[in-house]
Amino acid sequence: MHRPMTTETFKLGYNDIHDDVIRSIVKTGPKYYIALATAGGTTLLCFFFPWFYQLYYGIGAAGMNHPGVWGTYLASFIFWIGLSHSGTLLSCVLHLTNSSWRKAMYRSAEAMTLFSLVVAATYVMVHVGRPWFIHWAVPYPNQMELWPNFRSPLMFDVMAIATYITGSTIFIYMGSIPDFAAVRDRTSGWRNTMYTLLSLGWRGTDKEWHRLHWAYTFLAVLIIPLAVSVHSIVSWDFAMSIVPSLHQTIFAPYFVVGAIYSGTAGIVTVMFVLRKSMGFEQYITKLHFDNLGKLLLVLSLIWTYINGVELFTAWYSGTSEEYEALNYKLFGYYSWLYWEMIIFCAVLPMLMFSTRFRTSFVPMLILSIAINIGMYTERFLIIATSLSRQYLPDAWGTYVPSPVEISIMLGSFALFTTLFLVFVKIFPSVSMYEVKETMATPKMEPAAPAAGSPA
Amino acid sequence: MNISIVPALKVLRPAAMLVIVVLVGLVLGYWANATFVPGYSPEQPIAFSHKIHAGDNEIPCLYCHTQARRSPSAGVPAVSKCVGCHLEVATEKPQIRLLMSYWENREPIPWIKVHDLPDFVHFTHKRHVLANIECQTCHGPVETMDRITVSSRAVNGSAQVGKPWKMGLCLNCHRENEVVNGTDCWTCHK
Amino acid sequence: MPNIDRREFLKLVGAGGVSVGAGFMLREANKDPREYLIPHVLAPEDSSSGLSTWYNSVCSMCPAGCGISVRTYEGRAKKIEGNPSHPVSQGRLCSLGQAGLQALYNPDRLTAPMRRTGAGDSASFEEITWEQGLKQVGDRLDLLRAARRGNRVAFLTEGVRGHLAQLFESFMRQLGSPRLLHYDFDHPHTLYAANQQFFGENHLPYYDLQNTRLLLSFGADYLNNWISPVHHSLGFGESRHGRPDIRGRFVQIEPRMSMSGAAADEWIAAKPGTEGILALGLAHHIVAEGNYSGADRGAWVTALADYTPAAVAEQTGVPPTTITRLADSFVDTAPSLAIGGGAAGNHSNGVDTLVAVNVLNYLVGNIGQEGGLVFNPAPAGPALQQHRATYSTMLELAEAARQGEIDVLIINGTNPVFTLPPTAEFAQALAQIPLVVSLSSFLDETAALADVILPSHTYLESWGDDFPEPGVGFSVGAVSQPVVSPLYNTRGTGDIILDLARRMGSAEVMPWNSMEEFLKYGWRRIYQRGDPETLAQGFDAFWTSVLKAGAWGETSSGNTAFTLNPDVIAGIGVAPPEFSGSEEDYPFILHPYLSPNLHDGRGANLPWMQELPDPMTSVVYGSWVEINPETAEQMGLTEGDLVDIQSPHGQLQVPVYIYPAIMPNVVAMPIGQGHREYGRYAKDRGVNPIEILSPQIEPITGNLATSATRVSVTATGKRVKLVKTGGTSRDLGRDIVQTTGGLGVEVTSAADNSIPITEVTT
Amino acid sequence: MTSNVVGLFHDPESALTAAGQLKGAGFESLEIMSPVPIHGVEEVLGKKKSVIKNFTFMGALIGGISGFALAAGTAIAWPHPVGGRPIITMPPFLIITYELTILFGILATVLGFFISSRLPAFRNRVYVPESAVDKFVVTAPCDDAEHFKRAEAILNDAGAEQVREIGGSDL
Amino acid sequence: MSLFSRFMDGWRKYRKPGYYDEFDYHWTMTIDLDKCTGCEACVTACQAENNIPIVGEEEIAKGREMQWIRVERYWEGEYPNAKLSFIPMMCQHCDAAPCETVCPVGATYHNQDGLNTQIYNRCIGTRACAVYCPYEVRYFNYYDHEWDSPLEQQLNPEVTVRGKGVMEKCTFCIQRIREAKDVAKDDDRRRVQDGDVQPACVQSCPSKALVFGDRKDTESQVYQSMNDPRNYRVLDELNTDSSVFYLKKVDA
Repeated sequence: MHRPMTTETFKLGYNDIHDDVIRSIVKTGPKYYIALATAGGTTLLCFFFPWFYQLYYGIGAAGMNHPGVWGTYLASFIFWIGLSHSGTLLSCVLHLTNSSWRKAMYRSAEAMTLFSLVVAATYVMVHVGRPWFIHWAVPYPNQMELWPNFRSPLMFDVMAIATYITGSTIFIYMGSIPDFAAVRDRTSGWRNTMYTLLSLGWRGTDKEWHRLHWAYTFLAVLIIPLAVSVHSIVSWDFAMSIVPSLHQTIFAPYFVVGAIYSGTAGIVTVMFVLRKSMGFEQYITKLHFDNLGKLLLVLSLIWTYINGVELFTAWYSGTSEEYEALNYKLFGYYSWLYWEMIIFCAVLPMLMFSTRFRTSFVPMLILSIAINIGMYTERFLIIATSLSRQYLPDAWGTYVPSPVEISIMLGSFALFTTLFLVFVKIFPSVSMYEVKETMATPKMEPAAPAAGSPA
Repeated sequence: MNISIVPALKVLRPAAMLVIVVLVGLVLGYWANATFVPGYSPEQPIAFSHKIHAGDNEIPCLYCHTQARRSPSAGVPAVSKCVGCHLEVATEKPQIRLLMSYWENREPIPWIKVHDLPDFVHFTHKRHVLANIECQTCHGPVETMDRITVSSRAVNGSAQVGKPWKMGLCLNCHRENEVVNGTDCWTCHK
Repeated sequence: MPNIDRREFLKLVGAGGVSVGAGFMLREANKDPREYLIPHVLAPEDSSSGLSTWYNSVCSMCPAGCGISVRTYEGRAKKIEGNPSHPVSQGRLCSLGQAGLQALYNPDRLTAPMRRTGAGDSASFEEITWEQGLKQVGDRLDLLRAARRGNRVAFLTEGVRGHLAQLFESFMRQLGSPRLLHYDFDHPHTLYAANQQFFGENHLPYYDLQNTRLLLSFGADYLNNWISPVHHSLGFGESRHGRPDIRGRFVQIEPRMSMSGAAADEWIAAKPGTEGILALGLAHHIVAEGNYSGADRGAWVTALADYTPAAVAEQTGVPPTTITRLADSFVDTAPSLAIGGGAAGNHSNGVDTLVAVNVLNYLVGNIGQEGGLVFNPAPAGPALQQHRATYSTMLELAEAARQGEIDVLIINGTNPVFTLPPTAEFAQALAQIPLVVSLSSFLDETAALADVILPSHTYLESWGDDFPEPGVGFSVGAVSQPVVSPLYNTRGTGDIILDLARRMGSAEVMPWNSMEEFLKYGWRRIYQRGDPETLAQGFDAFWTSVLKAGAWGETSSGNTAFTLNPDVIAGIGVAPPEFSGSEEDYPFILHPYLSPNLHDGRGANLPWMQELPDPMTSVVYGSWVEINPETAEQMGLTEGDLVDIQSPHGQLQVPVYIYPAIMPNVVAMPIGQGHREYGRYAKDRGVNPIEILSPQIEPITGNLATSATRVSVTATGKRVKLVKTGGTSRDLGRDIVQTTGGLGVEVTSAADNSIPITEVTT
Repeated sequence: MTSNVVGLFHDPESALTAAGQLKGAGFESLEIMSPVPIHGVEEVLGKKKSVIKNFTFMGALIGGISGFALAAGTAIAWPHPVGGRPIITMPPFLIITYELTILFGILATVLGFFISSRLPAFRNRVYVPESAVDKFVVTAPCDDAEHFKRAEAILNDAGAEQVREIGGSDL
Repeated sequence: MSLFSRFMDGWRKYRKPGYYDEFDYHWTMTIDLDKCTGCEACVTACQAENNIPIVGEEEIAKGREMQWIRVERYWEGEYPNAKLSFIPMMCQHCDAAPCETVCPVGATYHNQDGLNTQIYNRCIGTRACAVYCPYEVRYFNYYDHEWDSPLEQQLNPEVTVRGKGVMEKCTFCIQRIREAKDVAKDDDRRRVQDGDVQPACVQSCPSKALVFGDRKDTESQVYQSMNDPRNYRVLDELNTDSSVFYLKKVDA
């Protein structure tokens, strides 16, 4: 399909969108079930089974050790939190700036946020030694009269992520109400019941649209600073320690940029898959890839810059602690991962200077996956290299992930996929009403719809 | 055409009611067990009655639980201590005969622990006894019990039979009496 | 209220009922599991629930004889600490001593008497009763004794002191057998011989580290396992910072830095086996400089004429300036002390070397001085040095066994199959003996070859006593009492021997029913040495007080007026060491040393000791070979490379550890691992360097010169991960261990300090 | 009994025109149902004011106060000194405050949305399913048949594709 | 109202740092590096006293050793001038401890004896404290440790056996301090006197390199020792304000 890349030239009617989107929900082929079964089975086998083994045996099932008490679980946690910064944050920013190209993709981007957060929150449970007492990190009145320690960066995390999950859920739900109403009218049986309840009796009156618009805008205003705070706080889990190469002021912006970077790359991946699998070629176009590509490129440059600054300050400090940590990062046990990260996240994205690259679907998919591999590596290295080279050389050590950890890491992708597969069958994965908004409104003369938006 | 969510709610009603009934049932069952099943009050190998000994005969607690004054653990009297009296007293009662059979076989009596604190708690009887805290403050009206039932001290200071000790209850007493370092975790947790 | 039809209502009622039940059961399942309060039948006298009871006893984990206090709680031993009133340990205790608990509670202890069935590889042990076991052994002994062939019985024991030793001797005398051997791998035979030769004393003097200001240690790892490490550590600490404005200085001379070398202010690498030559070099300088003015100066000048600094430097590899500096400060810094032992005493010239060390003490007048070397009085208890078995004695025993001269061998505690090199063929000799009886508590390599095992108590369950050797300058003794009731169906060694004595018809001569009884009998003599006040209180009071205090001592002193036998002087001299194997084929000298944690291997079955990082390398659970960094670089070896260590008598494969403080032509290996038996923690772990030692003998004592083997090192190309707890043992300028030039400390002149120990030729 | 007149339009302009005319004709409580928000409704049906921003503001305010109270209050309830810091440590507590400000702001916004848009609908309301797809619908309650006729005429004039009568809603 | 007034009371009281002056005791240890021989008797003493598990060879190979007190070794120079220094390293009981702030559930905090506590039963195992600790003296229970029977009979009843998922570290032998306070109370003494209590490591140290006591008691041995001109604190530049003072090695 080669369409010129402007929104105005959608040659589709409202009906077509309706049909396409609702078909994607209601009509379910065997391919979907195979995919769901595969993802679900993999989740069970690679995520829950090793996790339950770990619950039974102890964190020792993972590879963590004495200096390296944190490992891939936390790296995955940051990764998923980072991935979550794609959707809602991007969606909010684009909503407030009225970017119309956002509209075809934001629903799935927000879903990505939500499910990334769910996976990240699950990782908290996987990470801690005694998840059965995790509720102690939640403030609630109890007979012990004990409360969490709100001075801990980890508590900031608990509060921020709880808020973020709540906010993202509400945001994606609010945006979907009109679409639920649309689906409601086309379905029957249990689906009708479900969508009736989900749409809350939405009718699309002028008043409802008005209220929705304002509520949505306020939410967007609230969520942008929230999202920035969430990843800053995640960075503070590290930066508030005094571990050489973790104790850095630049960490908060570094993490936020990294999060948006990997999140945007994640969107590209998801867009590609949705486009292919759900038949959304008309809605997700080269325009989207082009715009996302530009964004990715900018983020890549900022990320590279911050990385360079980090290296420079460590080198310039001249202290043995910082210097050894730097040396270890660049040339130590994990150095091949470091250089892999640099190639994937700083060098390869330079290809996006080319418009042709940005508008090619498959190369963009490959690059987006490479960027996320690189970004995962980045999170892993932040933890592994820093903890391996701390203040007392005689306590230095190396951490190597165990099969259980790697399995859980892979399984978390399956978990995410499973959740996403369920999502596409419940939520209209393209926002119908917003896509309709971008299209030419029907004109007085039914037979001759003209180009241009309504006055 | 009219629309509202009521029909959908109606469709869901049976399911919703089932969920509600199950949840209420679970809570009710849990609560009923906690409230009406008398607290942990197991049948002991010998039906030793604190009511007869401490209540009717007014034997002081520390006569048998001699350790309480000088050791973290109050201690259970050795079988020889029981026999010391019961060679003379009430020798014909069946429970005393049971006691004597333990004694003659030189076997200890496997008493079942009723007041049991977790292993991570350091509780010392000695300090509490020396602070002149009545045994009943923590163990309830033992002198009225034929069979020992777990009990604790409620927040209002009264004995609550059937409810085991909880950290909050210890803490409450420590706060009320302004115990030195009484709210330091390491005072009680080891 | 909406209508509910009957069916739905019933459904709801059913669901409600089930969930109430589920909730009820949930609460039920959440209740704590039942626990029991098991009272005593009879209230015990000396323990009360919830309170600890401490018992004083004596440590038997090594021959130092430290007094210990054991904390017991409800009948179980919980912790071993040093006994503060015991003059040897003074409340302190080393790791191995503290790990004695794990000997008591070792999961691999022998729990009942056993008899071997089958032969060869299919051999296994079956459990028997004590009566069966004792009868089998007792009958045989009775038969031999009746036939006046008691000399066909041999008794091999670890070095024991006190009344147990006396009991063994009486027992063997009843049999009429001279074959009573006290064998310990690490017994310092050469030190005894050297002291006998120089001082005419047959027991060791007291080395007063506490008051010394300069200690020269020739190879003796006094802080780790030389004679009495805990006591030496106490002295070391006191000497360093126990006196106002005086800080003791410590110099260590050895080819591979030991723990004592690390603690010392100066570590000097002399070529292996030349420590005695170095000592005589120092002596030469002292005499030559006129710092010795005794009447026999002339004789010394003659005797030491060959040991000029230049000549000594040539032989030892120590620069002449260092020699003269050391000699001068040894004279100037009185009181000073020179000690020798360890590897220095385990060369072909061991006795001469240690005599040479004594010469130093003699020349500067350290003998009998505070801060020097003080003679001990004769031990108050039985002292039976004459039964100390050297390597040669063991060879004789093995030979006798092969000749069929031994019918019964009783083995107590010692593990010669592990601690003798295979060239001694001791295991094969055991196979020739019709009845080998082991009294071991563990199935070690030797016990595994026994025909009957009569497992003895561990020292925490049995009666005994000890008179530390060397003493602390006055008479000390202590009684070892059981602190817990026996865990298993085992018996005290003394009780077993007494029982066997009865069975062979010696009840009249050895009438005691138990070791406790025998001990009391023996201690009655010590009681009679007491002052009138003690005597007035009676023996029982005395006995109780000894048990309570955990130590007994009296103000006595050894020989104070020492005069040197002039004949000795002429015999002074140290020959160059002899090594087995040619330098071409075997370019390295093997320096085996006792593992700081496992001692001679006896600690290998204690998990704490296995898991305790080696102090110098932090390696746990294994063996390694230490190689100089430069040598390793030349050979292309890094840590973890597996190398073959080949001696003329064997070969071992072991990973490399790059050790910064070892001479380039020396490789060092710890002794202690490489057990083939001895329980789950010890078995099949690491290698035993004793296995490749050449049978090189120190001629005067007949002891094995353990440091006299040459080896070659070849890389195998294989690598293993050396399991260790440490990371990078370099400070990297982070100033973690900070040093200061000295505070209240006498610093030798700057010029002295600046002299580097220049290249050591190899 | 009231009924509602419902006119279905193909395009928003016609619908808006019809709504304007109905309003001019004295019809009240007009509603325009559309598949997308349409521009220009306010010019026709009058300015809308939403109370959501008040909810958001109050929610954020309450969230901020309760966030700080939670952090400081629990610290005072059982003071546990950590790291040599004061028991009431401003910087971290302000972060908690910040997060709870946003959380409560979000929740209050949703509440405000529900209240101001009168959702969820617990009573029957007039609805035309086509409006969710591609039709623009104008509805007005009619008291009687005459009313309805008038409205029908106006709607038809404005170009309604279809005019329906829908039974009165409960509201 | 009372809740509010309680809040205001606390508000007035707790806004400033510096609660050190209010410590009942201020337990302190000094370690004379010039006396330390590296013999590791302290390590075994600690293992025995505090029920520290045996983890086994495989676990140590994975880097999961358990030693509340460990002896670190630092080489200096090359052969033949190589020198080796030992430094015992355990929880420094910092008065400004980085580990305390990070625990989300308050399982580690500073008590009024100047001790850095670790409440095992409150720990949820985030391991953040171990990351934040610059001395790396916090050890995590990666699984439930088992003692080969009958080794479990040796376990100290006064110390909890830590289960999986729990962080643990040196407590300055809190059980001994608790007992000493108990004894002091019995004797009608109001305070624990110098020498009444020694942690297992101090008790066992053969060269008496370790000294322990109450810093508030200016007569105490530890007070004298920590004011020795040789005193320094490891990583003092991090401002952890630790309670373990080292005495410099003398290079003479």
